Amino acid sequence: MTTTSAGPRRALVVRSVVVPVVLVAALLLLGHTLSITNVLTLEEVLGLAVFAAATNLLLGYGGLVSFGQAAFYGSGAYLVGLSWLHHWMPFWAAFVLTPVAGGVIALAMGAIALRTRRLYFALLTLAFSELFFQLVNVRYDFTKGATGIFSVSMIPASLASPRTGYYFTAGVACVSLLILWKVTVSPFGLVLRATRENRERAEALGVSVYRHQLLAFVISGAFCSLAGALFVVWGQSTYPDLLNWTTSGQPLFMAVIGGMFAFLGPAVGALLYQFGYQYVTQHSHDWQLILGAALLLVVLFRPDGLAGVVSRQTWARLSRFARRAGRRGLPPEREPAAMETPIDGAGEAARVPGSPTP
Amino acid sequence: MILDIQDLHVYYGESHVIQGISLEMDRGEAVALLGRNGAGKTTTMRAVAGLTPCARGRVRFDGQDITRWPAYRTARRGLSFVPSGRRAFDTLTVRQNLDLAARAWRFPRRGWDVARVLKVFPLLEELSGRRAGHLSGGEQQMLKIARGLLANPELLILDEPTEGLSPAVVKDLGRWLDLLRGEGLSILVTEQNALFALAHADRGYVLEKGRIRFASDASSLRSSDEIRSYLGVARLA
Amino acid sequence: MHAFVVDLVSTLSTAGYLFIVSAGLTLVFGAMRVINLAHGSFYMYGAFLVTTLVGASSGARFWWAVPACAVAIGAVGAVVELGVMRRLYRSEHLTQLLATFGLLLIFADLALRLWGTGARTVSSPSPFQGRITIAGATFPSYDIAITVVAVLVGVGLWAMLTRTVVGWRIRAVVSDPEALAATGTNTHLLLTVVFALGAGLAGLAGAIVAPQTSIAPGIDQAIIVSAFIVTVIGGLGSIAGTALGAVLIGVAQTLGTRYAPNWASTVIYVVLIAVLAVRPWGLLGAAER
Amino acid sequence: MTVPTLKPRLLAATAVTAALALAVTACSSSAKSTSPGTTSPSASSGSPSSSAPSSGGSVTVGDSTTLSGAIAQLGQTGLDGVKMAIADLNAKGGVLGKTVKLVSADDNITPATGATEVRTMITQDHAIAMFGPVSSAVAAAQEQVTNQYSIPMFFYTSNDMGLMRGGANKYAFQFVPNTTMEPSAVADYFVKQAHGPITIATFAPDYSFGHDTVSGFIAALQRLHVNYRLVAQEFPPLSATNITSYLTAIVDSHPDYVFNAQFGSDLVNFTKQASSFGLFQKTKVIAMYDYNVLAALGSTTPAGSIGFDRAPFWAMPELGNFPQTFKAKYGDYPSEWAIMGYTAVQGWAWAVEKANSFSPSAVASALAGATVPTIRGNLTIQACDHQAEIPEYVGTIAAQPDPRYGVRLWNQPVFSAPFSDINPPCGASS
Repeated sequence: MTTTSAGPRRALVVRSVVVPVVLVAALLLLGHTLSITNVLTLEEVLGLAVFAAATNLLLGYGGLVSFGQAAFYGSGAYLVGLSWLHHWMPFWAAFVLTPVAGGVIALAMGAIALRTRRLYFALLTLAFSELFFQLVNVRYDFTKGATGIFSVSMIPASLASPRTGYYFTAGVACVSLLILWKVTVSPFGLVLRATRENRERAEALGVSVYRHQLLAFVISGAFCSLAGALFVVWGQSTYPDLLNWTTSGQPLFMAVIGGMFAFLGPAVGALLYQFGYQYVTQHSHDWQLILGAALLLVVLFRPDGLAGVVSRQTWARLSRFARRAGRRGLPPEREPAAMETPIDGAGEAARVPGSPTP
Repeated sequence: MILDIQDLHVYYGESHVIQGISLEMDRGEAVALLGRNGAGKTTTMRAVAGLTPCARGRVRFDGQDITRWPAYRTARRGLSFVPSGRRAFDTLTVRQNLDLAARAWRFPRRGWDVARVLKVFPLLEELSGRRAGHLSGGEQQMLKIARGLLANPELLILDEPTEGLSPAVVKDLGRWLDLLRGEGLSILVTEQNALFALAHADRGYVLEKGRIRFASDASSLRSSDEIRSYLGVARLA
Repeated sequence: MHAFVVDLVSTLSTAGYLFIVSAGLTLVFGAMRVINLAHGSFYMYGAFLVTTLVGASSGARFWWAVPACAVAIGAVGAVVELGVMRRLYRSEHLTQLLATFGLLLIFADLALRLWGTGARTVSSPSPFQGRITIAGATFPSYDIAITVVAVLVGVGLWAMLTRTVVGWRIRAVVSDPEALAATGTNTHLLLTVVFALGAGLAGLAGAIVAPQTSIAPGIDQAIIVSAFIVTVIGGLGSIAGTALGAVLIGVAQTLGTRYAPNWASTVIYVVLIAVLAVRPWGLLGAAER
Repeated sequence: MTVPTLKPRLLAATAVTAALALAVTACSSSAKSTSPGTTSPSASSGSPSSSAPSSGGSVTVGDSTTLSGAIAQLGQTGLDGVKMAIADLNAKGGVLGKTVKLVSADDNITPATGATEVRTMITQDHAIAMFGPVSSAVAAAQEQVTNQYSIPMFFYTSNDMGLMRGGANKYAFQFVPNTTMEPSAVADYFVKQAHGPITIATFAPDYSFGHDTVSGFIAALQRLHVNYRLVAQEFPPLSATNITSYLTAIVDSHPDYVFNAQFGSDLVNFTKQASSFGLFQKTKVIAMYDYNVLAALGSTTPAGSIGFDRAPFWAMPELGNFPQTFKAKYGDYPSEWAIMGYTAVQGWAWAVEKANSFSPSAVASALAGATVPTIRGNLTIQACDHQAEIPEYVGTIAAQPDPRYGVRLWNQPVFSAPFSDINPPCGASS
């Protein structure tokens, strides 16, 4: 393989300049032209987009299915909420602290959870977030229990105005997405991807998979926590449901719907999921039937998500580029380069009836 | 003719792995399928056994078109595929592995039952209570072949049987193969170890990038310098 | 002595209840590596169906209604396997999880149409309507029925997996489905049977537990989390592990309620985290490659 | 591999994203008339509320409540009550000559969902009044929204004191006895039944409603100088299916009475399991044994235990043939939630007529302190906290099915605690 790196480099320019500029312009335009209701929904979507993209750092890039992302999301929201309730600190201080808190929680949680693999990892992270969920529920005097904390004065008056809140959220979301994207294309991100594609080989080359995964977990936790704080900006409330397993499932759905192998896939998924969910719940009492059927159809017929349609080949190209640029001498992938299964390595896939053993 | 493959094509996703392979073998023959790693040997055999779908082409077994048959049907029909690697049912005991295979289907009786298999492989008798996951590579290979025989096949397909085995066990393996040939069983072996395969086969095919590069009888393949250098076996000889 | 008997009986009946519910889940996971969120739906349908079959009548009808529920829900499971799960064996766990979540939503909605929003009940069958007193502790005699059924289910599954060819095949399909197909086993049919069996066990669980509880929408989601905790603690795919997990959670819940009532609901998660931190594959689970 | 194909693909991906965003948002915004550029919701809310009455002879009200999951029955029957009230209004020519339309949605017991639904109903469907949800968390989130848009909000199921305690919320009204009133009423009835020193255990779902109701009950016992001793207090999780260990703790403490703040399916579950433990032989349970729970329990209903209910139709002769009409329409007798939902709609409609305007502000002003004629008689809405002065009903469960309804209900006479007895002085928070 002796292709010049000019191609990928130009691709990088496209990705790091053109895409963000187009997106920011679109967001500004939308914030200006949309009705208040839709601005507010878009604000919610942007928070969820950060949540989903941060989760996808683990899912799509690290091959780690964490079912405990709600622990960070909810912690971020509760940090802001409890700061207000108990007069710990002003909103801005709490807001800035949320990623730190999320990172610290992720460090503790990841240190234990990353000792396990695949499904057990998913279930152990789930157990952690359910523990948080129960703790918030039973400490009624401290957290207001299952009712949650609701007050418009939880956030500064300036942010309570929908458009200001939207622009603020859009700004935070764009910066967060940019940072997350930088992480994914950094040497760290490339090694992370290598650990997803072949853990054993990465380990054989002296990469500490555990440390890389832990760092990814911490980064993901920090941004999920920030997304939780953005939820408070949107909803002026925090309640235990934000820590429940269904909340952990949301960013995973979004990533799958939008496509976990494209950086912006989860964000697109957040947009589609949230608008779809709202539309369906508002227009039909049978929303469960409709949503369930839609989910099933996506999973059966578009398993790599909607963004996958556009970007699967792009992804393959980027992977090849990543291999050349980042792995410095890792042996070439065996053909065929089948879509990797994020939870299972290829080894597990091979044990499923009728699947290829390359 | 026991096996007749015509213009077989197989894809993995978008990559065209097998690009038109034709292969014929007669009843009672032992045929070796050779080639480097990734040449498509295993894929061809998997496609024949029904484990991988064929995109195009036709596979006939004993005059019957089995191209689209699922693996269990080809197995019941008498085509026994012994996969490569450590593929015993590791949570079951050796005996359970054998009983499972013996009772999987009411196979036409062609003379193989557990007692006879244990007579051929007496070591398995000793190991019968052991969990298959705890067996050595050679023992697992023996177990897999025994399992394959219990399907009472007319054609036994062995995928990379020598992979990971010590030279002593490889020698045993050769003995078993000759024994089975003596029984009149048709055997198709894929191998990277060309010398081993050709030593126990009547004919051989050499695959390269999903196509058949050479086909000839075993002795002439063995002696051909071109083949030897192509397969990189000169050093071994 | 009295307190001990009370705790023991409470632990046993809780464990029995949890085991029956979780057995099918772990069986399905063991054979097909699928985490089935719709397992709770099968449980709920079993419970609703038994209320329909038994109705207001008391007692005797229950005993033929229970197997009928198990068979009916097993059939539903077979349809689900053929229609949905079969297409997903090559997908990753997350995709399967999403599919079963979609099924859970669909089943929940259909249940609202079929059985309405209200709570339903069914009375205990005739020989188990009363109470039993041991060492001064009184407890429902139906607890005995639950415990007996739990033991029967456990022993039955264990015997099937270790003593029958079908059981060996189910274990073999875990190790190597292709090699199993190469021995002439119809693995597709086998997986349909296993999934139907898992669903049937969930339906049986719902039916057998029904006299002890109220049956209302939402029990599908309420049960699934407990069932997961139990199976994960024991090690996914291990019947004995599930039994152990059920007992452990029974103990944790009983002692938690007695000594730290405010924290009882958190105790089980602490147990789960502690177990997985020490044994990442559950107590009796096989280490995954 | 080559750049020229890569670039358009990426741009295409971006464009698809942006286009999707625009399309989806444009799609869902097509129905609205609010002018873009308004910066605060309260500024925009004036227009829908004042413009709506003039649009085609109808006005819209909304009800976002729980229609799926464990508490769906409360939400569904309540919604049926609201629907029937609206149908009855329209049958009589509507309100101020306008037909009333109802938009409803399932909140999925999620505050964010409930809040978004209410916002959409207000801004897109131009709902000019909202009727409340089941869960207090959803209620709190929805109240924030209706408050922002200055739209009257009527709670008829969720009865959290916290909703009203904030005070000064001009637009929130409560047509259900709150978490102080309810246990006070029970204590008033209970004090007449219980003689001598008694032991009590409490059993309640582990969240604010459960804790508030239990502490309200204990506070009322102290106020009434009951000679009691607390022997056990259990707070199982809401919707817990397996409560064996909590239950054995209660059974083991041998209380004379168990005060239980569970409701709906949880209470059915408790009663089934408790009776199989023989709890009802020596212990009386005090709980929200309303019509739906009693109907679900059937023959296992514990006779002699004490039930409380916010609106038991069989003990409210003032309802006339409303229960029968309701049953004819919705298949079953009205739950307490249905009656309260019906009443809440009547309250709103009365205030509109009184104010001769649909304006939320005028409606809210007209209602505060007013006395409203409803199917359950005249109800006064307290000016200070907008609590409807409705009584709470308490009774002892009968041993025989009621001949009229075929369900074991309460013995006559049913005790009805007057509002004045059970409500703390206005403005006092508990």
